[in-house]
Amino acid sequence: MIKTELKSAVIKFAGDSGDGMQLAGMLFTDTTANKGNEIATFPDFPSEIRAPQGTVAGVSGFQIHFGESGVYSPGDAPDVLIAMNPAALKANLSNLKPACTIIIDSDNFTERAIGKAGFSRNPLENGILSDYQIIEAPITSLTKSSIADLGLDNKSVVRCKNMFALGMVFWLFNESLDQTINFFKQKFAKKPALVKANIKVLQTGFHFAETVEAFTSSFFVPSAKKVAGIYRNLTGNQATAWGLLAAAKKANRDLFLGTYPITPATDILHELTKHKWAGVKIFQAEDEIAGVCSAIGASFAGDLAVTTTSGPGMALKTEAIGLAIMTELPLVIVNVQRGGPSTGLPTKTEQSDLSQALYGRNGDSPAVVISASTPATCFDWAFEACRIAVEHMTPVILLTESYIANGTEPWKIKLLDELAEIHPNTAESHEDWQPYKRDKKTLARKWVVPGTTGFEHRIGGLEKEDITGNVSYMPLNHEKMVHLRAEKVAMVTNDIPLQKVKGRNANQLLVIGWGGQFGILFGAVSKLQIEGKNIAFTHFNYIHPLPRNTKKIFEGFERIVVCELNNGQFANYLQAQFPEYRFERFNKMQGLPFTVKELKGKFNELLNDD
Amino acid sequence: MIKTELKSAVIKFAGDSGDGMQLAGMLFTDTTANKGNEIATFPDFPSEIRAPQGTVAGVSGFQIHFGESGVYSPGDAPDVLIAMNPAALKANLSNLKPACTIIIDSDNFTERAIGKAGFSRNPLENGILSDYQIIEAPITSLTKSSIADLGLDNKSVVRCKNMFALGMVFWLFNESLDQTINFFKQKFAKKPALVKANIKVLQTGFHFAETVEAFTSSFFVPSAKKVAGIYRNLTGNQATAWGLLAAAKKANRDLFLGTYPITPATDILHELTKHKWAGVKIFQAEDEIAGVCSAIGASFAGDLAVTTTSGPGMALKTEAIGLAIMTELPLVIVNVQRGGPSTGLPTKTEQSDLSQALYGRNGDSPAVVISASTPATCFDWAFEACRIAVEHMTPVILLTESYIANGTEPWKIKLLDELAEIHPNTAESHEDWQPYKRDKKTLARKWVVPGTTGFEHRIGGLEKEDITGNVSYMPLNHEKMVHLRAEKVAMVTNDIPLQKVKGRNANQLLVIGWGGQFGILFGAVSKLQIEGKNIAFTHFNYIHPLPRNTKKIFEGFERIVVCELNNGQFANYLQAQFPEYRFERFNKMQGLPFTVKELKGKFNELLNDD
Amino acid sequence: MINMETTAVQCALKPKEYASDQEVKWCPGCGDYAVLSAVRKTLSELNIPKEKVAFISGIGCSSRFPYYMGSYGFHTIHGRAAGVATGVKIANPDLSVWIISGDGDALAIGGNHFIHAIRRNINANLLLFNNQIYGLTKGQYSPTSELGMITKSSPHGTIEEPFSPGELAIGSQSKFFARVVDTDLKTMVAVLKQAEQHNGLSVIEILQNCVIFNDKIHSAITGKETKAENQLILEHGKPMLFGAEKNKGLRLMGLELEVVTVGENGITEADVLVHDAGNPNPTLHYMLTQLKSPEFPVALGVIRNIKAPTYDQALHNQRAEEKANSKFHSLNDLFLSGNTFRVN
Amino acid sequence: MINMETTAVQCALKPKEYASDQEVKWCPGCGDYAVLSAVRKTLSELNIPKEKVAFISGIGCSSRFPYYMGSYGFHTIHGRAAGVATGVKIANPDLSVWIISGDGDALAIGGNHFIHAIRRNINANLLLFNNQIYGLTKGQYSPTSELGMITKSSPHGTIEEPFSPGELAIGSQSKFFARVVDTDLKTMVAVLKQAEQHNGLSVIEILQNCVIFNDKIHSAITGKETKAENQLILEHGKPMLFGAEKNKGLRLMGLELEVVTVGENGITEADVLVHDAGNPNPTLHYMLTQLKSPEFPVALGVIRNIKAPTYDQALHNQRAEEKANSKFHSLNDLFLSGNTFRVN
Ligand SMILES: Cc1ncc(C[n+]2csc(CCOP(=O)(O)OP(=O)(O)O)c2C)c(N)n1
Ligand SMILES: Cc1ncc(C[n+]2csc(CCOP(=O)(O)OP(=O)(O)O)c2C)c(N)n1
Ligand code: SF4
Ligand code: SF4
Ligand SMILES: [Mg+2]
Ligand SMILES: [Mg+2]
Repeated sequence: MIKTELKSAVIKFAGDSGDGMQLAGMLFTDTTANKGNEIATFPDFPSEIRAPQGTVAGVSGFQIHFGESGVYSPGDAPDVLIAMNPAALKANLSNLKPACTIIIDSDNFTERAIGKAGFSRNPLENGILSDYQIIEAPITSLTKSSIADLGLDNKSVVRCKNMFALGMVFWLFNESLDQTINFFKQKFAKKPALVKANIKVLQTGFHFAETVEAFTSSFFVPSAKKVAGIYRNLTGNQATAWGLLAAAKKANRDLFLGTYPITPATDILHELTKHKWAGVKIFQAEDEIAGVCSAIGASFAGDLAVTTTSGPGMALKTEAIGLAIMTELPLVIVNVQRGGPSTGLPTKTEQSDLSQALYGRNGDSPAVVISASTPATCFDWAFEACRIAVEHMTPVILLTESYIANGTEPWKIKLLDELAEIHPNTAESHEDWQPYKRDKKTLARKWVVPGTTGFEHRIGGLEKEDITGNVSYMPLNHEKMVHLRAEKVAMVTNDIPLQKVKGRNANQLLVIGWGGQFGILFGAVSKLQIEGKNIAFTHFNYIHPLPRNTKKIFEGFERIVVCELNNGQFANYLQAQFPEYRFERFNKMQGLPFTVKELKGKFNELLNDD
Repeated sequence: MIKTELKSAVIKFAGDSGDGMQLAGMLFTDTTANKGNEIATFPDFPSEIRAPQGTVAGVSGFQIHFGESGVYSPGDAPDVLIAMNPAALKANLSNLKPACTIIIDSDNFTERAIGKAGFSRNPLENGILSDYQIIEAPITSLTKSSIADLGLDNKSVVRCKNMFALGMVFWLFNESLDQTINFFKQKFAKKPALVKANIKVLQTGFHFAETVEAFTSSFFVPSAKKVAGIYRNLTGNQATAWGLLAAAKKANRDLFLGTYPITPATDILHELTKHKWAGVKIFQAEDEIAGVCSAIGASFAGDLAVTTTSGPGMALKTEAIGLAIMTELPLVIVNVQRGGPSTGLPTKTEQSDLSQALYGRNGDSPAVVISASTPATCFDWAFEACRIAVEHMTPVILLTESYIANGTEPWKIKLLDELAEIHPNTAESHEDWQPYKRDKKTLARKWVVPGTTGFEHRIGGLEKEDITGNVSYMPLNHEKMVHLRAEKVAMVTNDIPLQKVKGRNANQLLVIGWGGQFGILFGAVSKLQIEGKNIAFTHFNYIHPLPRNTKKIFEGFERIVVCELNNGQFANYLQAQFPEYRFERFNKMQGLPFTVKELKGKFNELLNDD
Repeated sequence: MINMETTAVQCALKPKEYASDQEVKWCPGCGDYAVLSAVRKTLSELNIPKEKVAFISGIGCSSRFPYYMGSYGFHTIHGRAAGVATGVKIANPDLSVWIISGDGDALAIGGNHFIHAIRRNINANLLLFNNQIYGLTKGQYSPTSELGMITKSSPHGTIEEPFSPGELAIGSQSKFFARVVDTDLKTMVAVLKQAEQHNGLSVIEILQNCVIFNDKIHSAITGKETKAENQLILEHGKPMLFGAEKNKGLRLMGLELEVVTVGENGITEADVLVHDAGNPNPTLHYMLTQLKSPEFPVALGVIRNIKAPTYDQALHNQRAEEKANSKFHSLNDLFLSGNTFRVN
Repeated sequence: MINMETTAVQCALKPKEYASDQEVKWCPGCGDYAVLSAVRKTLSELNIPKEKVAFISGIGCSSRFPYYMGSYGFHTIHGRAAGVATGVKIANPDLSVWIISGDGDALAIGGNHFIHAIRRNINANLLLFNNQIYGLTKGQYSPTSELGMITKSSPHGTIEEPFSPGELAIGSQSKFFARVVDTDLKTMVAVLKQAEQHNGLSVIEILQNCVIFNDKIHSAITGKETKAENQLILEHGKPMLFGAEKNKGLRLMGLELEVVTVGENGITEADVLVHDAGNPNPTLHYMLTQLKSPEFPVALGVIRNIKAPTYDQALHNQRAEEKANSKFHSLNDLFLSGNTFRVN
């Protein structure tokens, strides 16, 4: 029996929406992350609550990439696929690595199920799988028989079959069952029969894999060499929520969330609402407009105010964001992007709300726009959004995306002491105070907490007179204020780090990315750099304003390509500002992240194309 | 007595909000337009319903530029100012031509009024007016005494004083009183005392001017040499309304307007709602969202559907416009721009909603964007918006602006026979029909009228499958549809005229304008061309897509400057598409149109700056 | 426009012939299926050709409804179905327009359009699928969720009093309000027929079960054992009787309703209120919408149904009148009217 | 937080000391002036320091109100005052929050926030300036304009039935609803005091005259000659009497109200209803809001005023409870909880 060591591996659990694939995937993730691996995950499920059983549309998948190093993305294609039924097999057939391993629940390959999945003949028999390592296991029936004696109802019994598959996978990768066993002990503490059943099935799967000797080899993935510290897994949405909590604490303000549920942003609400103990004020509004307006009210009243949404909800908030711009109040707007336009593809990923974030308001209305790179760093970017908002007195739009919002990554826990202080631009002295008097360095006006004597003032959406903040219709004042609002936002550039490049010596191709595609882009470029290609990479998290050295970075490259999950929005934005350079585009609009393979293909093409 | 002939002249009536300046201005406009002059007007009034009497903030002004030729704008500064009180004088002092004539109602220059206007001393006495021709007339008291015998109440008597001023101005320009007299006869047909009073005061003013010999000269402005035909005056909003009426007629569809009042767009509603006789269906909705949604519903149901608004209302409509883009329904969205951001400057003009029109939606969501140039041509552009919408099955955003929406211009009446037919892309044959099957030339899908048998189908905001229009989450289909939607809009370029340039042989400076600043830009460039400057001008009405020859136009110029009433939005848009050229910017954000003077100054600077 | 009467005979369809070719994707056991059946049955029994019907929905599980009907359909955006439907009806008054909306869609984000559509009395049927939860977004509380309810967005219980859709509708000047349960197909069809035949906005609240995120929330009312005691099925002109033996009834005492038992304490059927859905005075209808179990049975059936002008009809009347009285007969007349001048 | 009681004495202000330095810009004769006086008087009489008050308005003539008060103020965007105010009150519960809104602002574009703020019972005062017209945009009909009214946007008369703000509020579960006229400063101040002292959302409909675009629309109710017959000024615990001689009253007959004259046809004061603003049963309040002249006097004063938990209080209670019971005491506890692992 061979035990192959792998630097990293990709596993995909796929089955019906009801088959518990998300749980199996998460439990595997926990074990491997706990062991100290780098990980990246990609849950992918139908937008219907219960899509039709047994069909391709109803397949729910969870892909995990784990390893010692080089895990920048959930991986292009799995090394091991678990297909609980024919539809799950069908859905993944077009995207498999050559000679990969496929574990199949043979109980579910009935004629009916095969037909429903859209196969004309039994794929286990017609030879189309001959290039792969097929492991057929009667998962459903073995699950049933292994716990027949526990007296559970049939539904509960069948629900355990994901643990059988998980057990097999654990064996295959020489991972321990301990953590999963502990999970069930805690989760079902009050239902011992369920604990027993799940553990039993898990072990049965593990032992089955060992005994049947169907696998010609097993694998071993060594732990990553990570920075020392305490880690935990976080999804992007969780990390965003925690980053907001931490920022409020460090700014010494209460956190206020005014929001309306929308996929894929709702989990931020779900997470924050659990933490009322930490003082968060949660307002689930009647719609997005009330959500953002309540946040603006809370900001006026002195809280660190946040609103969360996705594209269609963002559209509804734009009028109110204009009000926050005119009144120069701090406000954090998180847009977890999904596929558009309109209702579009609610559960799929995309980066197509960038133009909306930059320009989607009436009048000249500049706001700060930043974006997050990976699930765990959503923590830092949410924190940074809050910092900029309260220190610079401006709305800040934070763009994340479905892909990282739902994906998981180990987060090196940051305790409060390790986080920088945030200094809200609070009015402290009456002397010389005026509602629209500005800090010289940042051009930020002062933040006043209503209720305090001597700072009474009125603000609103009509044009403000410089300094006094009174309503003013005077022509030159308006022009001045348009400039001041623009400059205030532009000056944030002095308060953010310089833009970095990976591949300082390259001069042939510069790859530009932004937002949540960081991992995959980084991975693809790294591979080409190792192959000796003349290629560099720069990734933008600060979108508006751009870091002050941005222009310098573009200098000297023969070609520059902007890679994004939309029809060229960031490229347009850069092109308008840097006409000296030509920004080529690599766009993908499939509701899916890039794959390393297609990126490498594109970059090689650009490199050879001279 | 000298009678000077002028090619054109600028007159400004200024007084308190209650002084009837708008009426006086409009009556003068009617007379001179009727005589066959070119005209351009600029009403400018406070945004309060009744601003505080006697203060500068409460001044209401109406400027009219009329002449034989060269009237491209309401003029930079008046040749004749009528100042009914000290505040009106104060408000205009900084913007007067040297040696211009100022008619003053001396009755109102009391100490109190002078103080209220913000003068420290009496301006009639302290010498600050010594450079001007001051005509002091006791307008209020002469008005009173002239009609003391008619038995009117004091309020009605005082209200007539605008006619005294108007009478004087008519004398000064050797214009006839006939048309104004007729106006009152019709307007107050049922109140003969008011007819008498107004006519009497008008004539008294006229005779006063003749008798007092205060004027050292009078003027004569010959009629314009216009294209022969029947003309009438229209404001931009009226012209927009009529263009929509005409388009519906030529497209053989009912016109549906779903809207919510907002300054300065409401007059389109006011106008259209008068014409229910013509079959218009008017729905004053509960808010902007219901306004645009009802229009989308009406479009789905087969009407030519329109929604009208201004910036803040536009912000609220963006989510629904995305729905119209996804469902590929015809829809005309008129945005009469005002000063922004937020509530901004509701009664002032600006062009700052361009970025919002282009990009203000979630996802990649292309729409056609066009703009109108002058009050009267709003008719043509509204008509064109409808044509493109129904022939190309797309939302079309028509940008006009406060300045032309409220301004007046003689319109050469177009009878229905003179207008082109509009051919909606209606589904006619069942054969081969599918909801998302497209016309090869335009990529437009077919428009179906619900109620007709055999075309039953369902549409919605989720991504559509190519051809069938069924819901589809498939990756490649989405990418294809993103491209198809973009291409469909891009292909409108094949169906619009080529972009024109004024000044074919120039190669030093190209001036670019768009929207309602046409007249002033054209005027300024013309003057410089006459002076022999190497300057050319091109004005964009089609913004997205641009005319197919756009790039060619930019070729060969040393410098290109984009002039717009915002912080550089059109310049950014062009720069992103044409990195080969450098677009310099001349931006004004004062809630006011450009003036010929400042444009000439800027262009001369650019011309000499090499 | 096609005359409905002449085409009615030739296109009489069976309920299932109103289906589209799309697979129905609600969860097995979802209450929405019952409504789909009831609507198909209603259209069939009223013999309405499928091309004469438009289903306009917002966003939510329930709002997928239009895809499952072979009629014209528009799955719009969240909360705006009533707005879109208003345009559809004004533009195309011959259509039978059905607005499909959830409790979140109609009463959270769509609350404004809901109350205004009712006030204007646009001629359409509004089906309000009230499962007291946001289904599609996987289980947050809605404006109809009971106070204290634990959901994904209220792990410590909600702190807001819910709307009662009936009270809100009547407060918005509703002319037709009905309530049905998803388990009673017969009553649903009967009510839907009256709704379709009513001129004006007919609001039908459907107590609908969401098996996944809010299972059994209506079970006190719909449960086999409890329903007889908890359902008061109103019929116009009939006494308000309920209970397994149909011997319980409602009586008015001052401004309070009271449950009485016929045959007990000298109560006779004459003491029991008789339902008058057509009474313009909304007071009793308003009181009926408020009844809550267990103290009272829940009022079902058509609670209010009164005649009033519809917005769309008034709009078309006004157009016709203006046309008849106008001094203009063509746009040319308008263009040439008033102050024109000739340049030669 | 500053203790209001201790500061109250030192900052007792006269009404005019609540003014800001901005010139008031409403039209001469506008009804809004009266409300401004009444609010200043109310704050003064209740001795509320001006820095403890926030005025949150939408857009409209009336919404300029905050500029004229020397307190904290926010002139927001059209229709959203209630949304913004909700955030203000939650964030800063010590503030006395006043929502200022017109009939267009609150009931057209802001209708959704209006009904939800009422339902949630956020502790604030909502002043609804009802002039039955859009003033600021120069005279289009609003959702409270009478059917058939001629305005700039309805030259042939409107075709929609108006909302009755009281009915809509009660249909939205209102706990405090009052109505006043702009001509009666005394009642207005009395009502505003009760509103401020009520815990929860107090809705005060002000029948306000717009001299420019809708002059005298309330004159039947406010006119010197007619007001005695047309105003029923309700006081809690007092009989519902009105008329120049205070001898007319309201009586309940079944579910209808009826005007009677004390001393005629054997009617005594005992037959006349006694106002109970605190009755949780909303039926009579609902009926009172509907009274219209000339058949009935219009009900003024505090129509409904009942105790109920407020949203903001419940929210803060829940936070306190969670804090007290939490296993976490710092974010560090949270970050380190559950499945963590150490890398060395
Ligand atoms: C503008 C916008 N906001 C939010 C959403 C997310 N969303 C979709 S459906 C829904 C609520 C669904 O609840 P309900 O209307 O009760 O329908 P159900 O699913 O329960 O039938 C929400 C919040 C959206 N699609 N668009
Ligand atoms: C989003 C938006 N839509 C429309 C408007 C235009 N608008 C301003 S106030 C108003 C209505 C005012 O009426 P009301 O609320 O009754 O206040 P009033 O002026 O009568 O006091 C409208 C339509 C706006 N400012 N913003
Ligand atoms: S989630 Fe609930 S409402 Fe949605 S389809 Fe499933 S059962 Fe029905
Ligand atoms: S227009 Fe009417 S509401 Fe507005 S300030 Fe003038 S009188 Fe008051
Ligand atoms: Mg629901
Ligand atoms: Mg109003």
